[in-house]
Amino acid sequence: MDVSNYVYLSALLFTIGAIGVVVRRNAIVIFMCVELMLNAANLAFVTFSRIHGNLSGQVASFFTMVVAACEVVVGLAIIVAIYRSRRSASVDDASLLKR
Amino acid sequence: MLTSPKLDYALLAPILIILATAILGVLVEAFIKQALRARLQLTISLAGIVIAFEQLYRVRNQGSSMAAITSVSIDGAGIFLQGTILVLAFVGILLIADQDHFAPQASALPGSIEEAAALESGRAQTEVFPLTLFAVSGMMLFPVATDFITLFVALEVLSLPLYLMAGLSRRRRLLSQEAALKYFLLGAYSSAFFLFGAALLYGYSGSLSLNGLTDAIHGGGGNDVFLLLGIAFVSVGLLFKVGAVPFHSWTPDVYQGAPTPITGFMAAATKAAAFGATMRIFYVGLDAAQWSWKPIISVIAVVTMLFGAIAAISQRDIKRILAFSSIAHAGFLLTAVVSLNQSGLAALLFYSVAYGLATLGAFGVVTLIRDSAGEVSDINRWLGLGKKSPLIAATMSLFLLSFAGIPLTSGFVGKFAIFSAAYESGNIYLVVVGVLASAIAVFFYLRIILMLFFADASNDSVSVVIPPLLTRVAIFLSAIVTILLGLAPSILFDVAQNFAYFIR
Amino acid sequence: MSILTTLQLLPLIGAGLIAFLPVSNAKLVKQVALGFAVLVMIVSIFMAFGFEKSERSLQFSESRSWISAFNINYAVGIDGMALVLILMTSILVPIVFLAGWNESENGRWSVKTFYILLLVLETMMIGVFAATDVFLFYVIFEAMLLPVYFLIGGYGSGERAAAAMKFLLYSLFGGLLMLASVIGLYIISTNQGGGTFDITKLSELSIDTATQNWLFLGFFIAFAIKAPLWPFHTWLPTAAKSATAGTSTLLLGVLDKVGTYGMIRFCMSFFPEATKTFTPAIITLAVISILYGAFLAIGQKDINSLIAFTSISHFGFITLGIFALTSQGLSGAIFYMVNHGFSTAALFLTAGWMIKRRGSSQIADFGGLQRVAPVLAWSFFLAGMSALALPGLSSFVSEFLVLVGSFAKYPVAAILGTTGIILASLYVLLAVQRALHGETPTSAAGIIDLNLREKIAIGPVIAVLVLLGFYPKPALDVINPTTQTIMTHVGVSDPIAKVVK
Amino acid sequence: MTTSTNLVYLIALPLFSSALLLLLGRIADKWGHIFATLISASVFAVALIEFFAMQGRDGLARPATQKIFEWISVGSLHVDASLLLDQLSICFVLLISGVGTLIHVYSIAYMSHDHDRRRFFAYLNFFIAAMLLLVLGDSYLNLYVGWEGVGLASYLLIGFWNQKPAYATAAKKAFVANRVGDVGLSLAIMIAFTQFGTVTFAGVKEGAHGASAAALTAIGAALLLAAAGKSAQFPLQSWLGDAMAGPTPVSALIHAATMVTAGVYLITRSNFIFDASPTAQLMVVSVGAITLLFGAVIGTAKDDIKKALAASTMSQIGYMILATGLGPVGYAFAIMHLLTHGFFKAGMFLGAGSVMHGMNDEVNMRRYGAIRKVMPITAATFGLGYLAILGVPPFAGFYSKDKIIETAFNAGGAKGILLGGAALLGAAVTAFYMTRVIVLTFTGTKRWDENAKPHESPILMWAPMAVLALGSVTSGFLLSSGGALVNWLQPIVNENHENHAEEFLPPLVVSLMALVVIAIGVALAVFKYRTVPLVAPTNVSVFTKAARNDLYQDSFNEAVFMRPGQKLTSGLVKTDYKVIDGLLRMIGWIIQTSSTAVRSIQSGFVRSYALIMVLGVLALVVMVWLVTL
Repeated sequence: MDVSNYVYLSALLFTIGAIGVVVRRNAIVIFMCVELMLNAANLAFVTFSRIHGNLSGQVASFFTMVVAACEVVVGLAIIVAIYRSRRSASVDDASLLKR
Repeated sequence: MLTSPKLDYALLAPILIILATAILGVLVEAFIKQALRARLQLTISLAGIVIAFEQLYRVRNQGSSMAAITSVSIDGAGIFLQGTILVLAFVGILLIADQDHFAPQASALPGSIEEAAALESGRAQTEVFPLTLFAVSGMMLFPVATDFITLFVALEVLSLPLYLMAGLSRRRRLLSQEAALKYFLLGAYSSAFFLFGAALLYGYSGSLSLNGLTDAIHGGGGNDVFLLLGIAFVSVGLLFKVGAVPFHSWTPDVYQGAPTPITGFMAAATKAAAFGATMRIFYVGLDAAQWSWKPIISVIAVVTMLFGAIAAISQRDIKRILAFSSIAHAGFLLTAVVSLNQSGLAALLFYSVAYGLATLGAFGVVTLIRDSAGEVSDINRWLGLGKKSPLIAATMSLFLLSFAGIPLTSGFVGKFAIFSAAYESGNIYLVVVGVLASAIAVFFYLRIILMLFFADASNDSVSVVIPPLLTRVAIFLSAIVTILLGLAPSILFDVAQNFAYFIR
Repeated sequence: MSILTTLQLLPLIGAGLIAFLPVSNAKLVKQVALGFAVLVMIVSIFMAFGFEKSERSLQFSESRSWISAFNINYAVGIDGMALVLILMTSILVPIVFLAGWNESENGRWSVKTFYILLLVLETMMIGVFAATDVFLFYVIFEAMLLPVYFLIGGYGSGERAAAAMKFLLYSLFGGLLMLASVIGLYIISTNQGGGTFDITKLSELSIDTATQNWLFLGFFIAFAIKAPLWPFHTWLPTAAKSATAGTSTLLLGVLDKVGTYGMIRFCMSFFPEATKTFTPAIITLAVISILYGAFLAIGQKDINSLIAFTSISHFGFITLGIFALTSQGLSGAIFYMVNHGFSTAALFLTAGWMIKRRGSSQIADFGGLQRVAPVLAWSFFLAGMSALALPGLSSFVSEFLVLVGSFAKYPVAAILGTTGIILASLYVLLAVQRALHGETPTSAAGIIDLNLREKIAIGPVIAVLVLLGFYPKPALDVINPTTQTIMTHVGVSDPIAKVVK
Repeated sequence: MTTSTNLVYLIALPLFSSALLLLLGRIADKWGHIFATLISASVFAVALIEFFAMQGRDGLARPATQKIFEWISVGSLHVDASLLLDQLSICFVLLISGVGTLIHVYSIAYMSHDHDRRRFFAYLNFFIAAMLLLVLGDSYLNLYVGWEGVGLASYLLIGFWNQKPAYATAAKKAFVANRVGDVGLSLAIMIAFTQFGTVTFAGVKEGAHGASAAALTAIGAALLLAAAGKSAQFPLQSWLGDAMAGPTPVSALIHAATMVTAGVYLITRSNFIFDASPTAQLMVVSVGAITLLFGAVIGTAKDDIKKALAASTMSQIGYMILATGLGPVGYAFAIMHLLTHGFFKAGMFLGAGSVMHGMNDEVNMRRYGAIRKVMPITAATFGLGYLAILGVPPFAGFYSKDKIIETAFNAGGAKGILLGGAALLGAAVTAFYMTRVIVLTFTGTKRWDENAKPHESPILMWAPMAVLALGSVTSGFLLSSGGALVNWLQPIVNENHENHAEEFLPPLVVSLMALVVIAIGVALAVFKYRTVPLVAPTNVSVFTKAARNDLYQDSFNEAVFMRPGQKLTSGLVKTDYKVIDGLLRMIGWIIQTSSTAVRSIQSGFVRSYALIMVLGVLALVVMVWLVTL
């Protein structure tokens, strides 16, 4: 199979993630969409690593996973905190700061 | 035979010291008893910063060297920016030291019994100090990182603590949490773009390092689509951090919602770090492809300058005004980026110090103006403060004048340096737009001064609290530097010029 | 250390000293301020005696590195033009102090602040004329707006905050345009072997035509706003209406001169070609200013805005003289700047006393003042005569020189400008008639005449107007070499009389 | 050319005495008038000394100069404060200081009841100084200083009683009208400097030979405008009547004898310009002819004695201007008429003042009548002036006015007939209106109020009148016997000894014609004013109405200049606020509005922020794509 298809796939995943962030209301889902985008990047890294025949891309994907994990920690902490005080995980409810 | 990688610990030491101090802070938080914590945390943090700065000073002449197997390049600009970040962090921590701004227990439900109890018993948590230091370490790494992995990691290390810190405000908890949420979601979103862009650039060049990227561009042969999309996506991440239009939307909301000392620290230090990284990526990594990104960044610079200046005019909240002002300043700094010359770099270095300190000072003043419910950031209620406390009003005016770029303040010299760099590079239209944007911006800065001094005090309880010693020191330092750099900019500018170089 | 630096330091030292005086002792503050102002005046007169008028180059020069990265220096030095303007400044400041002895007392802030602001302003006013480094000039040019801003906003009357804001925004806008040009000049000098801000070196650059035009405009618009020239004038009447008499005097008498000074010092020296290109347009603006200012002055009901509009008309004359580019026009314009300073001082100070006594600035609220307060009335009348350039007063000499100088090259402009003297007689005499003549309304009957302090303040102003009217030679002798230098630099010479004897 | 060291005193003495009196204030109230009068007398003495000294010199050595100091020196423009006393200026100096001293004396009594007498004398001395500078300046610029100086003096003196709004307005009107003329003088100076590179009389004279006709005509026209302003000539005549608001001695000195004749001096002084430009001369004679009739016509309808005399002054100066336009032969006659007029008109004004003094400041002649009985000396001196102005031989006017009429006829062709005819007609109308004044004031039946107690004026007042009357009687004869004045002035105004070759009519015939028309005028007036109603009749012809309204000169000025000017002013005031300032406010509004618009983008919804970012990314991608094209 042509390796470039993986690139297309990663682009597709990334796009889905990017659109998801815009269209979904639930903070957790939005956050998962972001994770999807990160994973799309990972896929791209790995694919390119394969194309170029060096390992940098694969290393990068490991780093990304670790960072994504950290992000989860921080993100969930924030989302949970706001859920506790608002009893809602909808990002549209948190819109006091404006104009 | 495998050899261990040569890491050059001496060069990395400033970052490592900050990281170590941060970890020490976590330990302190865990093991030291409540009553001592705040004071100890503060001492440790400041000491860490001082030691890091001392180490940085020691290696200042060892610029032009790569560390950590070429992942980090300690060159002039890098050292200068690290120094800048340390100084800003130092002043920022002086502001943060006033624990009155922070929720005693950030995890507690706003308005809950636990919160009240924590407040009453003085069992306040002081995690803000280690968080700050983690962020500082990320900020220090960001502008010296030379490959995309390091860049991404640094970006996240600097961002994640900030997301949390934005939610720590003691008063108006909901707003603070909302700010944290917005900052986090959008920040993560932009990091994803950055990462995907990095992946595309890797796809283009087959190397994660900036040097490899340059070589690939010079060599040609790669897929230009990857290059161009990569540039665009990486830019998104960077432009988000610096707060450039159209990736600025988070700025006013987060600035407003976050605890004021954090806003000050974030506005000052993040800008320095992010612009440092931006400069490095564009100068070192993408210089050869400047035909592709220069026009785009120029357009963004123009839009950002004008947008920031115009949008600020109808704002009534001082923190939002300063947020839009920071957007306009991001536009000015982008002008320095597209100059693509050494003067531009020197100007940027100088500007980040001047602007950073003035910003910290300004937010420091904002923390002092309060009523019974906490800070008053609605400037309509600032009317006539000049009568009540002339000194504070005058100091605030000084910072505002510096933002406005009035001569004899540091802001003017910075602006002058940036505009001359832009002019030198032939981007005269950027100078003209910059000048026009400054003219518009002057209006809202002056209006605040006008409200402070020329309007009669409205009959309400707004007053200036007597500043805690450290806040006073922070504001005083910022003010002194703002004036000093206005009167005798050479003391810093010569340094900035000497340090204004990147190595490849 | 150059005497020029001393001159700039003295008011600063004064301001510093006042900062340590007790707020409650207003009298002491005023005395110290006046003392320093007088000292500055004496030193500047002393300097004038040491000035070598035959020497064409800059005198009392001093240069110290300031911002080495950009080769920016603290560089000062004066030629004849700068000398007369500095003299004017240093003489006017103590007079303003004396004349407005009590005007600081109803302000938003203390008397102390008032005098600190004024002394700082004096330092800058001297510095702006002494600077021979464009960057230094620019810095002072912009920074000196702030004391005025606070003086208007803090001690003025009426819509003072709005007036101060309008003044500052307008001026800053012009200043920013100039900043772009200043930077442009610097970069060009960098490209031509060594970046510099030195006026002399910058005037030797060779700049291509298009660039010259743009840079010229940047400078010129800034100066046209400052001066102010139609249609950039609308800030002036508002400011003059709100500011105290002393502030207005310094604002119109000295600060606005920086505009016309800059046109000569910078626009002409740096961009001789562009100067020639834009001359017709500028002459047109100047003539419009002359007539427009005069007409609007006729239509004013407020005495301060009337004076402001007369000044717009006069700045039209000055600009006309400058851009006529003849030795008479240029010398006349420079001399005009000095005379206008004193003349406006006389107008604003006397008007200020009238307003303070009557509690209104509407001309209609006065009447028959000549019967009630003859000395005050006479002072105002003479000031008015100076405004309409009555021969025997110094403004006549300069107005005549401007007109005769511009006629040779721009006869239509000169003729139109000459009709301005009719309008001048109207605006002055209408005000004189309404305020000084006629029956004294009961409300104005209680106006008391000038006291000794006020007489001492206005005396020297009128004396200068009369003396320089009869014997302008000392001033002209100093000004003429500057004029010649500039004309040589721009590359123009006087038109030769058609009939040679 | 002789250098003198005394000339400066002529100006310095009155100038400093004036300044002294003004500065000292009330301290000088007691002796100020005496001091001022003595100064004036001493100026006259200096003038006499200089006059005799000049007579003692011959030919080219007669003019004397004195350089006081270097005044203005810029580029090629050099103007010294220097004075020139030549045959022409000495006439004026003597007239000014002589009549001036007499009027000082008169005023001591006339103003004795005025609280501000000292100030009045200070102004008078200031006037003397300025007027002397006007005639003594050796360049147009020096002249200009005096020119505006007398304007200021005139303004101050007309408005001496400026607490009356009408008087203050009259003063202002005079100054503004004069300024219109001053524009002319300024222009003349500018053209002269551009053309000749100098503004001294000598320099301009030298240059005039080689100058283009256009330039000379332009200078001439500009000078004429100046003269018209100062000398109340058409079309700038309207201020003179109102100027009668000033105290009567002022009217006599400034608005009859001296200042208003400055225009004649200016044109005579600039003879080298006008002689070289026939077009300019034509303008001059036209203005003169029109004004002499204009003034005369107005004079016929005025009931205010001073205004009647003012109209007469205007008309008589019209004669002088006419004469100056007639070429080299005319100047001397113009000056002669100027001098004789100075005597008889000043005398008559002082007479009028004397009448007013006795009549509680009543000026309406319809309320006079038969005053000769109570004020015989006044009546006598006034009568002598009357005879002089009519031109009855051998009184002064006969010698001067007849010569002008004669020269006008000699101008040749249709021009000569027109001008001569106008001058002749003017003489007839003059006779009519002057007779009217005499009849209404001094003869007929008394019509004054019971509470007015007319009485003869004190000696301080009548003595000057007597002296002037003596002048009215003798000056004409003295000045013309043996062509005294003509010869005296010849080196200045008629270097080439030009004379009209052919005489249109023999002098005798002209004189007879003049006498005939004068007789007709007198007879008409005597007939018409047998009875005088107390209130002016209203059912009069349009011509009378027009004359009463000064031939609608004020209405014209109001309609053409004043009201449009006021409209323009108020229009501009509005424009300034609405358009120019409005434009700025609009910029502010635009920024403010766009700022508000931008605010709405900041909706507070994190997803919309994300959407903006996505759009931004798309924009970036599009731009990248565009860049690569």
